Amino acid sequence: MKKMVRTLVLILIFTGFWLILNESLAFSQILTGLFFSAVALLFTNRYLLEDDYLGAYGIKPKVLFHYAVYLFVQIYRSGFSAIIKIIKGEDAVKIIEYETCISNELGICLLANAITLTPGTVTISKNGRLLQILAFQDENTFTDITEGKSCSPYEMILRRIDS
Amino acid sequence: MTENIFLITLVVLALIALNTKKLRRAVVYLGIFSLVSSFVYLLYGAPDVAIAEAIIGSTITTVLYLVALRKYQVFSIFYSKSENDHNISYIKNNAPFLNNLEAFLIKCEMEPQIIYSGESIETILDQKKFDLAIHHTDQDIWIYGCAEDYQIDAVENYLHDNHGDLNIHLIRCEEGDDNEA
Amino acid sequence: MIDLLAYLLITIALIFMALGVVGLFRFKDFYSRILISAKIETVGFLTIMIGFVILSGFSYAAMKILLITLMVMITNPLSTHAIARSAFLSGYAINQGSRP
Amino acid sequence: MTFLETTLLVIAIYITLVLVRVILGPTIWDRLLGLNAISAKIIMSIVILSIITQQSYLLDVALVYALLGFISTVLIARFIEKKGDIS
Repeated sequence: MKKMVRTLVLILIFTGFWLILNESLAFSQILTGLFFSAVALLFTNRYLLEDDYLGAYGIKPKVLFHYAVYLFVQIYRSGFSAIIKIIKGEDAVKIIEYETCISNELGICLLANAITLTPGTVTISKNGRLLQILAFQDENTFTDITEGKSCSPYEMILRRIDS
Repeated sequence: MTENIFLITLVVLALIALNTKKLRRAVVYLGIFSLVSSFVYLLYGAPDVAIAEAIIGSTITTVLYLVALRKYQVFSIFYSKSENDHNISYIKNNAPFLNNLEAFLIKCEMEPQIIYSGESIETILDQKKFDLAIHHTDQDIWIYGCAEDYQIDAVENYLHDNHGDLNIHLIRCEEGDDNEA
Repeated sequence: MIDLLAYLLITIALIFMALGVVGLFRFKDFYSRILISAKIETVGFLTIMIGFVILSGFSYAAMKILLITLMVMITNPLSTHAIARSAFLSGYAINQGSRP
Repeated sequence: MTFLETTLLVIAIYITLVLVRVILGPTIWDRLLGLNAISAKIIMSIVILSIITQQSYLLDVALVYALLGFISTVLIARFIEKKGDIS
Protein backbone atom coordinates (compact mmCIF):
# COMPACT_ATOMS: atom_id res chain seq x y z
CA MET A 1 0.00 0.00 0.00
CA LYS A 2 2.74 2.42 1.01
CA LYS A 3 4.70 1.50 -2.10
CA MET A 4 1.70 2.17 -4.31
CA VAL A 5 1.30 5.65 -2.83
CA ARG A 6 4.98 6.43 -3.40
CA THR A 7 4.80 5.26 -7.02
CA LEU A 8 1.75 7.42 -7.63
CA VAL A 9 3.43 10.49 -6.13
CA LEU A 10 6.51 9.93 -8.32
CA ILE A 11 4.34 9.60 -11.44
CA LEU A 12 2.58 12.88 -10.58
CA ILE A 13 5.92 14.69 -10.11
CA PHE A 14 7.22 13.41 -13.44
CA THR A 15 4.01 14.53 -15.16
CA GLY A 16 4.57 17.99 -13.71
CA PHE A 17 8.06 18.05 -15.26
CA TRP A 18 6.62 16.94 -18.60
CA LEU A 19 4.02 19.73 -18.53
CA ILE A 20 6.62 22.39 -17.66
CA LEU A 21 8.94 21.23 -20.45
CA ASN A 22 6.13 21.19 -23.02
CA GLU A 23 4.70 24.53 -21.85
CA SER A 24 1.07 23.58 -22.21
CA LEU A 25 -1.76 22.42 -19.98
CA ALA A 26 -3.94 20.68 -22.58
CA PHE A 27 -5.77 17.48 -21.70
CA SER A 28 -3.91 15.42 -24.32
CA GLN A 29 -0.57 16.59 -22.88
CA ILE A 30 -1.60 15.46 -19.39
CA LEU A 31 -2.54 12.01 -20.72
CA THR A 32 0.75 11.61 -22.62
CA GLY A 33 2.66 12.83 -19.58
CA LEU A 34 1.00 10.26 -17.29
CA PHE A 35 1.64 7.47 -19.80
CA PHE A 36 5.31 8.31 -20.37
CA SER A 37 6.11 8.80 -16.66
CA ALA A 38 4.57 5.41 -15.85
CA VAL A 39 6.56 3.75 -18.63
CA ALA A 40 9.79 5.47 -17.57
CA LEU A 41 9.32 4.46 -13.93
CA LEU A 42 8.53 0.84 -14.79
CA PHE A 43 11.45 0.58 -17.20
CA THR A 44 13.90 2.07 -14.69
CA ASN A 45 12.74 -0.15 -11.85
CA ARG A 46 12.85 -3.31 -13.90
CA TYR A 47 15.93 -2.98 -16.10
CA LEU A 48 18.27 -0.24 -14.82
CA LEU A 49 18.29 -0.57 -11.02
CA GLU A 50 19.68 -3.51 -9.08
CA ASP A 51 17.78 -3.07 -5.83
CA ASP A 52 14.41 -1.71 -4.91
CA TYR A 53 15.31 1.87 -4.07
CA LEU A 54 11.75 3.13 -3.96
CA GLY A 55 11.13 1.84 -0.47
CA ALA A 56 14.61 2.53 0.90
CA TYR A 57 15.03 6.11 -0.27
CA GLY A 58 11.66 7.53 0.62
CA ILE A 59 11.65 10.92 2.29
CA LYS A 60 8.78 12.85 3.81
CA PRO A 61 7.81 16.11 2.06
CA LYS A 62 7.67 17.92 5.40
CA VAL A 63 11.25 16.92 6.28
CA LEU A 64 12.42 17.87 2.78
CA PHE A 65 10.81 21.29 3.03
CA HIS A 66 12.27 21.95 6.46
CA TYR A 67 15.71 20.85 5.21
CA ALA A 68 15.50 23.12 2.14
CA VAL A 69 14.50 26.21 4.14
CA TYR A 70 17.22 25.64 6.74
CA LEU A 71 19.80 25.08 3.97
CA PHE A 72 18.74 28.31 2.24
CA VAL A 73 19.18 30.38 5.42
CA GLN A 74 22.50 28.69 6.19
CA ILE A 75 23.90 29.30 2.68
CA TYR A 76 23.32 33.03 2.96
CA ARG A 77 24.64 33.25 6.52
CA SER A 78 27.95 31.63 5.72
CA GLY A 79 28.12 33.40 2.36
CA PHE A 80 28.41 36.73 4.13
CA SER A 81 31.06 35.42 6.49
CA ALA A 82 33.00 34.14 3.45
CA ILE A 83 33.03 37.69 2.03
CA ILE A 84 34.75 38.96 5.18
CA LYS A 85 37.36 36.23 4.71
CA ILE A 86 38.02 37.33 1.11
CA ILE A 87 38.52 40.94 2.17
CA LYS A 88 40.81 40.03 5.07
CA GLY A 89 42.67 37.37 3.07
CA GLU A 90 42.82 34.57 5.66
CA ASP A 91 43.72 31.37 3.90
CA ALA A 92 44.69 28.76 6.47
CA VAL A 93 42.67 25.56 6.13
CA LYS A 94 42.35 22.38 8.19
CA ILE A 95 40.71 18.98 8.03
CA ILE A 96 38.03 17.99 10.52
CA GLU A 97 37.04 14.40 11.19
CA TYR A 98 33.41 14.28 12.18
CA GLU A 99 31.18 11.39 13.12
CA THR A 100 27.49 11.95 12.53
CA CYS A 101 24.68 10.62 14.66
CA ILE A 102 22.53 9.70 11.65
CA SER A 103 22.30 6.01 10.85
CA ASN A 104 20.35 6.32 7.60
CA GLU A 105 22.47 6.19 4.43
CA LEU A 106 20.31 8.71 2.56
CA GLY A 107 20.47 11.07 5.54
CA ILE A 108 24.29 10.95 5.59
CA CYS A 109 24.43 11.72 1.88
CA LEU A 110 22.05 14.66 2.27
CA LEU A 111 24.16 15.95 5.17
CA ALA A 112 27.34 15.72 3.07
CA ASN A 113 25.58 17.54 0.24
CA ALA A 114 24.46 20.30 2.59
CA ILE A 115 27.99 20.65 3.99
CA THR A 116 29.41 21.02 0.49
CA LEU A 117 26.74 23.53 -0.53
CA THR A 118 27.42 25.72 2.48
CA PRO A 119 30.24 28.18 1.71
CA GLY A 120 33.40 27.53 3.65
CA THR A 121 33.21 23.74 4.04
CA VAL A 122 33.69 20.87 1.58
CA THR A 123 33.20 17.17 2.35
CA ILE A 124 36.24 15.23 1.17
CA SER A 125 35.46 11.63 1.94
CA LYS A 126 32.79 9.52 3.57
CA ASN A 127 33.47 6.21 5.25
CA GLY A 128 30.44 4.78 6.98
CA ARG A 129 29.39 7.42 9.47
CA LEU A 130 32.75 9.19 9.49
CA LEU A 131 33.00 12.32 7.35
CA GLN A 132 36.20 14.20 6.53
CA ILE A 133 35.52 17.89 6.13
CA LEU A 134 37.85 20.53 4.69
CA ALA A 135 37.23 23.86 6.40
CA PHE A 136 38.86 27.15 7.32
CA GLN A 137 41.06 27.36 10.37
CA ASP A 138 38.65 29.40 12.46
CA GLU A 139 35.51 27.61 11.34
CA ASN A 140 33.90 26.30 14.52
CA THR A 141 30.48 25.09 13.43
CA PHE A 142 31.43 21.45 13.69
CA THR A 143 34.19 21.39 16.29
CA ASP A 144 31.85 22.66 18.99
CA ILE A 145 29.48 19.83 18.31
CA THR A 146 32.06 17.06 18.51
CA GLU A 147 33.10 18.24 21.95
CA GLY A 148 29.54 18.50 23.21
CA LYS A 149 28.59 15.07 21.79
CA SER A 150 25.23 16.23 20.53
CA CYS A 151 23.70 16.65 17.09
CA SER A 152 23.79 19.77 14.96
CA PRO A 153 20.48 21.27 13.76
CA TYR A 154 20.96 19.69 10.31
CA GLU A 155 21.12 16.26 11.85
CA MET A 156 18.13 16.89 14.07
CA ILE A 157 16.15 17.60 10.90
CA LEU A 158 17.51 14.66 8.94
CA ARG A 159 16.98 12.15 11.75
CA ARG A 160 13.24 12.37 11.23
CA ILE A 161 13.43 10.76 7.77
CA ASP A 162 12.70 7.28 9.03
CA SER A 163 10.18 7.94 11.73
CA MET B 1 30.82 44.02 -27.61
CA THR B 2 29.69 40.86 -25.82
CA GLU B 3 29.98 38.88 -29.05
CA ASN B 4 33.52 40.10 -29.58
CA ILE B 5 34.57 39.03 -26.10
CA PHE B 6 33.26 35.51 -26.65
CA LEU B 7 34.83 35.23 -30.10
CA ILE B 8 38.26 36.34 -28.84
CA THR B 9 37.91 33.84 -25.97
CA LEU B 10 37.31 31.06 -28.48
CA VAL B 11 40.41 31.92 -30.49
CA VAL B 12 42.60 32.15 -27.37
CA LEU B 13 41.34 28.79 -26.08
CA ALA B 14 41.93 27.04 -29.39
CA LEU B 15 45.50 28.38 -29.60
CA ILE B 16 46.30 27.35 -26.02
CA ALA B 17 44.85 23.87 -26.48
CA LEU B 18 47.04 23.40 -29.53
CA ASN B 19 50.20 24.71 -27.90
CA THR B 20 50.11 23.01 -24.50
CA LYS B 21 52.56 20.18 -23.90
CA LYS B 22 50.56 18.27 -21.30
CA LEU B 23 47.62 16.48 -22.83
CA ARG B 24 45.38 16.44 -19.76
CA ARG B 25 45.42 20.22 -19.72
CA ALA B 26 44.37 20.19 -23.36
CA VAL B 27 41.30 18.11 -22.43
CA VAL B 28 40.25 20.75 -19.88
CA TYR B 29 40.81 23.57 -22.37
CA LEU B 30 38.72 21.77 -24.97
CA GLY B 31 35.91 21.36 -22.43
CA ILE B 32 35.82 25.12 -21.88
CA PHE B 33 36.06 25.63 -25.66
CA SER B 34 32.96 23.54 -26.26
CA LEU B 35 31.06 25.41 -23.50
CA VAL B 36 31.81 28.82 -24.99
CA SER B 37 31.23 27.71 -28.56
CA SER B 38 27.80 26.36 -27.59
CA PHE B 39 26.90 29.81 -26.23
CA VAL B 40 28.15 31.45 -29.42
CA TYR B 41 25.87 29.19 -31.47
CA LEU B 42 22.97 30.41 -29.33
CA LEU B 43 24.03 34.01 -29.85
CA TYR B 44 23.78 33.56 -33.62
CA GLY B 45 20.36 31.93 -33.31
CA ALA B 46 20.92 28.18 -33.63
CA PRO B 47 19.54 26.44 -30.51
CA ASP B 48 19.45 22.99 -32.11
CA VAL B 49 23.17 23.05 -32.89
CA ALA B 50 23.78 24.36 -29.38
CA ILE B 51 21.97 21.40 -27.78
CA ALA B 52 23.96 18.96 -29.91
CA GLU B 53 27.21 20.70 -28.99
CA ALA B 54 26.26 20.66 -25.30
CA ILE B 55 25.57 16.93 -25.23
CA ILE B 56 28.50 15.89 -27.41
CA GLY B 57 31.04 18.32 -26.00
CA SER B 58 30.38 17.70 -22.32
CA THR B 59 30.09 13.91 -22.32
CA ILE B 60 31.16 11.96 -25.38
CA THR B 61 34.26 13.93 -26.38
CA THR B 62 35.64 13.95 -22.84
CA VAL B 63 35.16 10.20 -22.48
CA LEU B 64 36.81 9.56 -25.85
CA TYR B 65 39.80 11.78 -25.07
CA LEU B 66 40.29 10.19 -21.65
CA VAL B 67 40.12 6.66 -23.08
CA ALA B 68 42.71 7.70 -25.64
CA LEU B 69 44.89 9.18 -22.88
CA ARG B 70 44.94 5.86 -21.00
CA LYS B 71 47.49 4.59 -23.52
CA TYR B 72 49.77 7.38 -22.42
CA GLN B 73 51.78 6.45 -19.33
CA VAL B 74 51.44 8.64 -16.26
CA PHE B 75 54.71 9.24 -14.39
CA SER B 76 53.95 10.52 -10.89
CA ILE B 77 56.68 12.44 -9.07
CA PHE B 78 56.44 13.27 -5.36
CA TYR B 79 58.35 16.34 -4.28
CA SER B 80 59.16 16.92 -0.62
CA LYS B 81 61.16 19.80 0.78
CA SER B 82 62.85 19.86 4.15
CA GLU B 83 61.79 23.25 5.42
CA ASN B 84 58.15 23.94 6.00
CA ASP B 85 57.33 26.23 3.10
CA HIS B 86 54.88 24.96 0.53
CA ASN B 87 54.53 28.06 -1.57
CA ILE B 88 54.44 26.63 -5.08
CA SER B 89 55.79 29.64 -6.94
CA TYR B 90 58.73 29.71 -4.52
CA ILE B 91 59.50 26.07 -5.20
CA LYS B 92 59.18 26.53 -8.94
CA ASN B 93 61.60 29.45 -8.99
CA ASN B 94 64.19 27.70 -6.83
CA ALA B 95 64.19 24.34 -8.54
CA PRO B 96 64.76 24.87 -12.25
CA PHE B 97 65.87 21.30 -12.63
CA LEU B 98 62.26 20.17 -12.03
CA ASN B 99 61.09 22.03 -15.12
CA ASN B 100 63.89 20.52 -17.18
CA LEU B 101 63.03 17.05 -15.87
CA GLU B 102 59.41 17.58 -16.86
CA ALA B 103 60.41 18.66 -20.36
CA PHE B 104 62.65 15.60 -20.67
CA LEU B 105 59.84 13.24 -19.61
CA ILE B 106 57.43 14.79 -22.09
CA LYS B 107 60.02 14.20 -24.79
CA CYS B 108 60.10 10.51 -23.80
CA GLU B 109 56.31 10.34 -24.35
CA MET B 110 55.28 10.20 -20.74
CA GLU B 111 52.86 12.36 -18.78
CA PRO B 112 54.64 13.79 -15.72
CA GLN B 113 52.53 14.72 -12.73
CA ILE B 114 54.36 16.54 -9.96
CA ILE B 115 52.75 16.50 -6.52
CA TYR B 116 54.13 18.95 -3.98
CA SER B 117 53.61 16.89 -0.87
CA GLY B 118 53.75 18.25 2.66
CA GLU B 119 54.55 14.93 4.27
CA SER B 120 57.99 13.69 5.17
CA ILE B 121 59.97 11.52 2.80
CA GLU B 122 59.58 8.40 4.96
CA THR B 123 55.80 8.53 4.81
CA ILE B 124 55.89 8.93 1.05
CA LEU B 125 58.26 6.00 0.64
CA ASP B 126 56.13 3.82 2.89
CA GLN B 127 52.62 4.61 1.84
CA LYS B 128 52.35 6.25 -1.55
CA LYS B 129 52.52 4.72 -4.98
CA PHE B 130 55.16 6.66 -6.84
CA ASP B 131 57.47 6.43 -9.79
CA LEU B 132 59.98 8.98 -8.57
CA ALA B 133 60.27 10.66 -5.17
CA ILE B 134 62.44 13.73 -4.76
CA HIS B 135 63.71 14.94 -1.38
CA HIS B 136 65.20 18.42 -1.44
CA THR B 137 67.38 19.50 1.48
CA ASP B 138 69.56 22.58 1.68
CA GLN B 139 72.56 21.21 -0.18
CA ASP B 140 71.56 17.88 -1.61
CA ILE B 141 68.84 16.45 -3.76
CA TRP B 142 67.92 12.83 -3.10
CA ILE B 143 66.00 11.00 -5.79
CA TYR B 144 64.34 7.68 -5.01
CA GLY B 145 63.31 5.43 -7.85
CA CYS B 146 62.47 1.80 -8.24
CA ALA B 147 64.94 -0.56 -9.81
CA GLU B 148 62.49 -2.47 -11.96
CA ASP B 149 61.49 0.69 -13.77
CA TYR B 150 63.75 0.94 -16.80
CA GLN B 151 62.99 4.63 -17.32
CA ILE B 152 65.15 5.45 -14.29
CA ASP B 153 68.33 4.82 -16.28
CA ALA B 154 67.38 7.41 -18.87
CA VAL B 155 66.53 9.91 -16.12
CA GLU B 156 69.88 9.27 -14.41
CA ASN B 157 71.84 9.81 -17.61
CA TYR B 158 69.96 12.97 -18.37
CA LEU B 159 70.52 14.41 -14.89
CA HIS B 160 74.24 13.61 -14.98
CA ASP B 161 74.67 15.28 -18.35
CA ASN B 162 72.73 18.46 -17.68
CA HIS B 163 72.87 19.07 -13.94
CA GLY B 164 76.29 17.89 -12.82
CA ASP B 165 76.77 20.94 -10.60
CA LEU B 166 73.87 20.09 -8.24
CA ASN B 167 74.48 17.45 -5.59
CA ILE B 168 72.12 14.85 -6.93
CA HIS B 169 72.08 11.37 -5.39
CA LEU B 170 69.99 8.68 -6.99
CA ILE B 171 68.85 5.83 -4.77
CA ARG B 172 67.24 2.67 -6.08
CA CYS B 173 64.77 0.91 -3.83
CA GLU B 174 64.53 -2.85 -3.39
CA GLU B 175 62.43 -4.65 -5.89
CA GLY B 176 58.73 -4.71 -5.11
CA ASP B 177 59.40 -3.59 -1.58
CA ASP B 178 57.59 -0.32 -1.26
CA ASN B 179 55.93 0.21 -4.56
CA GLU B 180 52.70 -1.49 -3.62
CA ALA B 181 50.70 0.74 -1.37
CA MET C 1 8.16 48.26 -8.75
CA ILE C 2 8.64 44.50 -8.82
CA ASP C 3 11.19 44.93 -11.60
CA LEU C 4 13.26 47.19 -9.37
CA LEU C 5 13.46 44.41 -6.77
CA ALA C 6 14.68 42.00 -9.46
CA TYR C 7 17.30 44.48 -10.65
CA LEU C 8 18.49 44.94 -7.07
CA LEU C 9 18.85 41.17 -6.60
CA ILE C 10 20.77 40.80 -9.88
CA THR C 11 23.13 43.62 -8.89
CA ILE C 12 23.78 41.99 -5.50
CA ALA C 13 24.54 38.70 -7.26
CA LEU C 14 26.97 40.42 -9.62
CA ILE C 15 28.81 41.92 -6.65
CA PHE C 16 28.95 38.47 -5.01
CA MET C 17 30.44 36.94 -8.16
CA ALA C 18 32.96 39.77 -8.47
CA LEU C 19 34.15 38.95 -4.96
CA GLY C 20 34.44 35.30 -5.94
CA VAL C 21 36.65 36.23 -8.90
CA VAL C 22 38.78 38.42 -6.60
CA GLY C 23 39.12 35.44 -4.26
CA LEU C 24 40.43 33.32 -7.13
CA PHE C 25 43.36 35.69 -7.55
CA ARG C 26 43.92 36.76 -3.95
CA PHE C 27 44.51 33.39 -2.31
CA LYS C 28 47.76 31.58 -2.89
CA ASP C 29 46.76 28.09 -1.74
CA PHE C 30 44.62 25.75 -3.82
CA TYR C 31 42.42 24.52 -0.96
CA SER C 32 41.40 28.00 0.16
CA ARG C 33 40.63 28.86 -3.46
CA ILE C 34 38.28 25.91 -3.80
CA LEU C 35 36.62 26.76 -0.49
CA ILE C 36 36.02 30.39 -1.37
CA SER C 37 35.41 30.67 -5.06
CA ALA C 38 33.34 27.61 -5.84
CA LYS C 39 31.08 28.34 -2.93
CA ILE C 40 30.61 32.03 -3.52
CA GLU C 41 29.34 30.73 -6.87
CA THR C 42 26.50 29.01 -4.99
CA VAL C 43 25.31 32.22 -3.35
CA GLY C 44 25.65 34.25 -6.54
CA PHE C 45 23.89 31.64 -8.65
CA LEU C 46 20.96 31.34 -6.24
CA THR C 47 20.51 35.12 -5.99
CA ILE C 48 20.72 35.82 -9.72
CA MET C 49 18.28 33.00 -10.53
CA ILE C 50 15.74 34.35 -8.01
CA GLY C 51 16.12 37.73 -9.72
CA PHE C 52 15.38 36.18 -13.13
CA VAL C 53 12.33 34.33 -11.80
CA ILE C 54 10.92 37.59 -10.43
CA LEU C 55 11.71 39.35 -13.71
CA SER C 56 9.89 36.82 -15.89
CA GLY C 57 6.76 36.77 -13.76
CA PHE C 58 4.42 33.80 -13.36
CA SER C 59 4.93 31.83 -16.56
CA TYR C 60 6.34 28.56 -17.87
CA ALA C 61 9.75 30.20 -18.34
CA ALA C 62 9.90 31.00 -14.63
CA MET C 63 9.15 27.37 -13.77
CA LYS C 64 11.87 26.21 -16.17
CA ILE C 65 14.36 28.54 -14.49
CA LEU C 66 13.36 27.09 -11.11
CA LEU C 67 13.95 23.60 -12.51
CA ILE C 68 17.41 24.62 -13.75
CA THR C 69 18.25 26.06 -10.32
CA LEU C 70 17.18 22.83 -8.63
CA MET C 71 19.32 20.71 -10.97
CA VAL C 72 22.40 22.90 -10.49
CA MET C 73 21.93 22.79 -6.72
CA ILE C 74 21.99 18.99 -6.90
CA THR C 75 24.92 18.57 -9.33
CA ASN C 76 27.22 21.45 -8.30
CA PRO C 77 28.32 19.93 -4.94
CA LEU C 78 29.11 16.68 -6.74
CA SER C 79 31.72 18.26 -8.99
CA THR C 80 33.23 20.38 -6.20
CA HIS C 81 33.50 17.30 -4.02
CA ALA C 82 35.11 15.34 -6.87
CA ILE C 83 37.78 18.01 -7.42
CA ALA C 84 38.61 18.37 -3.71
CA ARG C 85 38.71 14.60 -3.20
CA SER C 86 40.95 14.12 -6.23
CA ALA C 87 43.43 16.70 -4.97
CA PHE C 88 43.38 15.28 -1.43
CA LEU C 89 43.80 11.64 -2.40
CA SER C 90 46.63 12.49 -4.80
CA GLY C 91 48.61 13.80 -1.84
CA TYR C 92 48.59 17.52 -2.55
CA ALA C 93 49.93 19.32 0.52
CA ILE C 94 47.51 21.02 2.90
CA ASN C 95 48.76 24.31 4.26
CA GLN C 96 48.19 23.69 7.96
CA GLY C 97 50.46 26.38 9.35
CA SER C 98 49.31 29.92 10.06
CA ARG C 99 50.66 32.32 7.49
CA PRO C 100 50.56 36.11 7.76
CA MET D 1 22.01 49.34 -23.70
CA THR D 2 19.46 47.89 -21.34
CA PHE D 3 20.12 46.52 -17.89
CA LEU D 4 20.10 42.87 -18.95
CA GLU D 5 22.57 43.46 -21.78
CA THR D 6 24.90 45.14 -19.31
CA THR D 7 24.57 42.10 -17.04
CA LEU D 8 25.52 39.84 -19.95
CA LEU D 9 28.57 41.99 -20.65
CA VAL D 10 29.67 41.88 -16.99
CA ILE D 11 29.34 38.09 -16.93
CA ALA D 12 31.41 37.87 -20.13
CA ILE D 13 34.13 39.91 -18.43
CA TYR D 14 34.02 37.55 -15.42
CA ILE D 15 34.45 34.60 -17.79
CA THR D 16 37.60 36.13 -19.27
CA LEU D 17 38.97 36.79 -15.77
CA VAL D 18 38.38 33.19 -14.68
CA LEU D 19 40.02 32.13 -17.96
CA VAL D 20 43.19 33.93 -16.88
CA ARG D 21 43.20 31.78 -13.73
CA VAL D 22 42.66 28.68 -15.85
CA ILE D 23 45.63 29.53 -18.06
CA LEU D 24 47.94 30.56 -15.18
CA GLY D 25 46.78 27.97 -12.64
CA PRO D 26 49.77 26.03 -11.32
CA THR D 27 48.00 22.68 -10.87
CA ILE D 28 45.46 20.78 -12.93
CA TRP D 29 42.88 21.06 -10.15
CA ASP D 30 42.91 24.84 -10.51
CA ARG D 31 41.99 24.38 -14.14
CA LEU D 32 39.16 22.03 -13.23
CA LEU D 33 37.88 24.60 -10.74
CA GLY D 34 37.89 27.18 -13.52
CA LEU D 35 35.96 24.79 -15.79
CA ASN D 36 33.34 24.39 -13.08
CA ALA D 37 33.01 28.15 -12.53
CA ILE D 38 32.81 28.91 -16.26
CA SER D 39 30.10 26.29 -16.76
CA ALA D 40 27.93 27.94 -14.04
CA LYS D 41 28.45 31.33 -15.65
CA ILE D 42 27.53 30.04 -19.13
CA ILE D 43 24.23 28.69 -17.72
CA MET D 44 23.48 32.17 -16.34
CA SER D 45 24.26 33.78 -19.71
CA ILE D 46 21.92 31.40 -21.55
CA VAL D 47 19.08 32.29 -19.14
CA ILE D 48 19.75 36.02 -19.64
CA LEU D 49 19.75 35.58 -23.43
CA SER D 50 16.42 33.79 -23.32
CA ILE D 51 14.89 36.58 -21.23
CA ILE D 52 16.25 39.28 -23.57
CA THR D 53 14.99 37.62 -26.75
CA GLN D 54 11.74 36.33 -25.10
CA GLN D 55 12.30 32.83 -26.51
CA SER D 56 11.73 30.30 -23.75
CA TYR D 57 12.94 27.32 -25.79
CA LEU D 58 16.52 28.53 -25.33
CA LEU D 59 16.16 27.43 -21.70
CA ASP D 60 16.32 23.79 -22.82
CA VAL D 61 20.01 24.22 -23.60
CA ALA D 62 20.61 25.49 -20.07
CA LEU D 63 18.68 22.53 -18.70
CA VAL D 64 20.87 20.12 -20.67
CA TYR D 65 23.98 21.80 -19.29
CA ALA D 66 22.65 21.68 -15.74
CA LEU D 67 22.00 17.96 -16.10
CA LEU D 68 25.13 16.87 -17.97
CA GLY D 69 27.75 19.52 -17.25
CA PHE D 70 29.14 17.84 -14.15
CA ILE D 71 29.98 14.59 -15.93
CA SER D 72 33.13 15.87 -17.61
CA THR D 73 34.44 17.43 -14.38
CA VAL D 74 33.84 14.25 -12.38
CA LEU D 75 35.42 12.10 -15.09
CA ILE D 76 38.60 14.17 -15.36
CA ALA D 77 38.92 14.36 -11.56
CA ARG D 78 38.57 10.58 -11.24
CA PHE D 79 41.04 10.08 -14.08
CA ILE D 80 43.69 12.06 -12.22
CA GLU D 81 42.90 10.43 -8.88
CA LYS D 82 43.23 6.88 -10.24
CA LYS D 83 46.32 7.74 -12.32
CA GLY D 84 44.79 6.94 -15.68
CA ASP D 85 42.44 4.13 -14.77
CA ILE D 86 38.77 4.90 -15.40
CA SER D 87 36.36 2.22 -14.33
